[in-house]
Amino acid sequence: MIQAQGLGRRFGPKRVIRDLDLDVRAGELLLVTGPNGSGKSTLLALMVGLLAPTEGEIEVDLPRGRIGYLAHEALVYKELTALENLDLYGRLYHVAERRETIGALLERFGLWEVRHQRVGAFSRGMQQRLGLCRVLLHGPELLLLDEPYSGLDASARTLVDDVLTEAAGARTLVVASHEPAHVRPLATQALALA
Amino acid sequence: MTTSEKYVTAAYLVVLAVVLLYVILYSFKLSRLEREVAELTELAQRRRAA
Amino acid sequence: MTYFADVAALARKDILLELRSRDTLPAMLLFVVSALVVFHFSLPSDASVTASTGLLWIALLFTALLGLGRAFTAEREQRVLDGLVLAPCDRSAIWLAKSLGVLVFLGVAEAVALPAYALFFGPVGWELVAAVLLADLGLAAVGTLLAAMAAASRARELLLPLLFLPLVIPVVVGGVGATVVDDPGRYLGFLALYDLIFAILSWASFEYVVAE
Amino acid sequence: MSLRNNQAVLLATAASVLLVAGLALALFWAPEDADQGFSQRIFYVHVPIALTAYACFGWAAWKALRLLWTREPRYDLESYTAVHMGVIFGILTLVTGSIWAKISWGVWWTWSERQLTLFLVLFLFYCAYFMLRFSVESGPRRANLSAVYALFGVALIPVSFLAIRLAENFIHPVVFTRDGPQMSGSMFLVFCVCLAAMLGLFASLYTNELTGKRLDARLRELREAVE
Repeated sequence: MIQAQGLGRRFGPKRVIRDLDLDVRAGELLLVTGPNGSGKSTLLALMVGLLAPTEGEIEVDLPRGRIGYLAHEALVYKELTALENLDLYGRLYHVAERRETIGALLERFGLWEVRHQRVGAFSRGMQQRLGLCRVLLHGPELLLLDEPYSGLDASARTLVDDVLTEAAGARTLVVASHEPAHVRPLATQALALA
Repeated sequence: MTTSEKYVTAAYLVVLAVVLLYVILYSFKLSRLEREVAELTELAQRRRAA
Repeated sequence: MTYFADVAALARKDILLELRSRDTLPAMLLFVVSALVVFHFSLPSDASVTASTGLLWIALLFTALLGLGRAFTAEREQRVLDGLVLAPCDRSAIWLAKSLGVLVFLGVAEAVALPAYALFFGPVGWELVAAVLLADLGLAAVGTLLAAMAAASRARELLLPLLFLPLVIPVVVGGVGATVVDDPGRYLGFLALYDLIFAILSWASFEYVVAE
Repeated sequence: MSLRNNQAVLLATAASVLLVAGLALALFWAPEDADQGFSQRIFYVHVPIALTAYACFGWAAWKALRLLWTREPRYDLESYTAVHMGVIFGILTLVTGSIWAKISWGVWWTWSERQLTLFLVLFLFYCAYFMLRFSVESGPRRANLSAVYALFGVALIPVSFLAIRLAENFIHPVVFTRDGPQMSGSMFLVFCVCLAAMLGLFASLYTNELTGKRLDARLRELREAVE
C-alpha cells in the first residue's frame, strides 16, 4: 500500500526526514512516534501527497479519493457551519447518500446539536471531532491520523479508540501520536522518528 | 568625435562595464565559496579527529 | 460531468462564505466609488475624455486587486486549501470556481462603478461595457492564479500587486483603446485573445501552484 | 566531470573570440550607414543584446516547462539562472536603447520605440519573479511557483508587444519611428557575428553561474553531512 525508498525532505536548510524506507501493506497499522518537530506531520503530508519529497521517493497506490487525512487543523471553514463544511466535502468526494452519511457521523461524534453553528465558535475538541467526521465521510481505505488524541476530552478519546479498533484490520492506518499507549496494542508496525 | 560618436562609444563601454561588473561580483562569490569549503574541510577534519 | 459539479460545489461554498462574512464585496463597492470621487478631484477641469477613461480603468484594476487580495484568505487561515487540494477533484476546479467568484464580485462592483462614472464624468458607451466585461475575464483568470501564488508566499499583500500589474498592462491597453478609439473592434478582439491565452495558461498551471 | 569544465572553457573562449571579432567588425569594418552615419553602429550592440534577452527568457520558460513536466529539481536552478541572465541583458537593452534614443531623437526615453517599451514591461515582470522567489522558502513549492511564473513571462512577450503596438494609436501620435535600418549584405554579416557573440556571452555566463549555484547547493549538503 505505501512504499518509500530513501525518503528525505528538507525545508530550506533544515532537514526533517532523512533516508527513510517504508513498506506498509493493506490492513496494517503503522504507529509513528517521536518528539515535536521530528517530522511526524511531514511524513504524513508526504504520504498523502501534500508535500513532495526532496530526496528518494514515496508511493501510495490509492487514488486521492480513497485516502482520509486528519491534520492538526480540522481543514474546515471557520465562517461556515459544521453541516455546510461536511456538505462541501461530501460533494467534492462524491459521497453517495451524502445527507444520511453526514447525519450519522455528526450523531456519532456528538455534533448533531451544533450542526448549524459556525465552526469558528467550536472548541478545540469539537473542531477535532469535526475533523474526524470529515476524514471518515468518504469511507477511505487508508487513514492518516496526525495526533488524533490532541486536545480531546475523555469522552472524545474513547470515540477515537472506537474508530481505531473498528478500522484496524479492515482499513490501513498510519497514526502519528505523542501518547502511543492507546495505539501501541493495535500497531502492526512502529516507527520512531528522532 | 561628434556627440553621436561619443554616445556610441559610451554604449559599447556600458556593455563592457556591465560584463566586468558581473565578473567582479562573481569573484566575490567565488571567494565566499572558497572560505566555506575551507571551513567545512576543517570541520570534517576535527570531526574525524574526535 | 463531475468536473462542473465540483466547480459548482466550490463556487457555492465561495458565495456562502461571502454571504456569511460579507466583507469583500462591500469593500470593493465602496472602494471603486471613492476612487472615482478622488479621481474627479485629481483631474484638471479641461482634462480630455481619454484621461477620465484611463482613470476609470485604473479604478477597476485596483478594485480587482482588492478583491483578489481577499480571494484565498479564508482558505489560508485554516489551511483549508490543503483539504481542497486533497479532494479527488481536478485542482483546476478550485481555480475555476474562485475565478467565477471574483468575476461575479467584479461584475457587481462595475454595475455600481459604470453608472457612477456616467454621473461624474462622461457618457458610458456600449464599447466601454463590452471592454470592461472582456477585461474582467482576463483579470479574474490571471488574478486568481496570482492570488494563489501570493497565498503560498510570505509577503502576500506586498507580492500580489507586483505580480499582477505587469501582467495586466495589455488589459489596460485593450480596455482604454476600445473606449477611446472610434473603431473598437481590434481592441475588443485583442482583449478576447488575451483572455483566451491567459485563461488556458492559468487553468493548466493552477495545479502546480497549489500542489507540490 | 572533466567534460563539464572543458565545455565551460570552450564556451568562454568562443564567446570572447566572437565578442572581440564582433566589436572590431562593428566599429571598424562595417560600412557607414547612409543617413545615420557612425551612430548606426550602436545597432550592432543594442539589437543583439535585446534578442539575447528574449533567448534568455525563452530558455528559462523551456526549463520551467521541463521542471513541471519531469519534476526534476535541477531545472529550477537552470530556469532561475536563465531569468537572472535575461534581466541583466534586459537592463543592458534598456540602457543601450535609451542611448540610441538620445542619439536619434535627443531624448533619453521615448515611448514610441516599441521594443524599448516592451523591455520596460518585461523588466518589471521579471523583477517580480525575483520578489516571488525571495518570499517563498526554497523547495518544490518555490520551484513550481517560479516555473509557472516564468511560463507566464514568455506568454507575456508577444501579447504585450501586440498591446504596445495597439497602444500607439491613442496614447500619442507616432512621431518618429522607423522599422529598423535597412541592412546591406556586409552589415548583416557584422550583425550576425555580434548576435553570435552575445549569445555566446549568455551561454558562457549562464554555465558559469549555474556551476556556482550548484556549488552552493552541494556545499549546503556537505555542511549538513558534516555537522
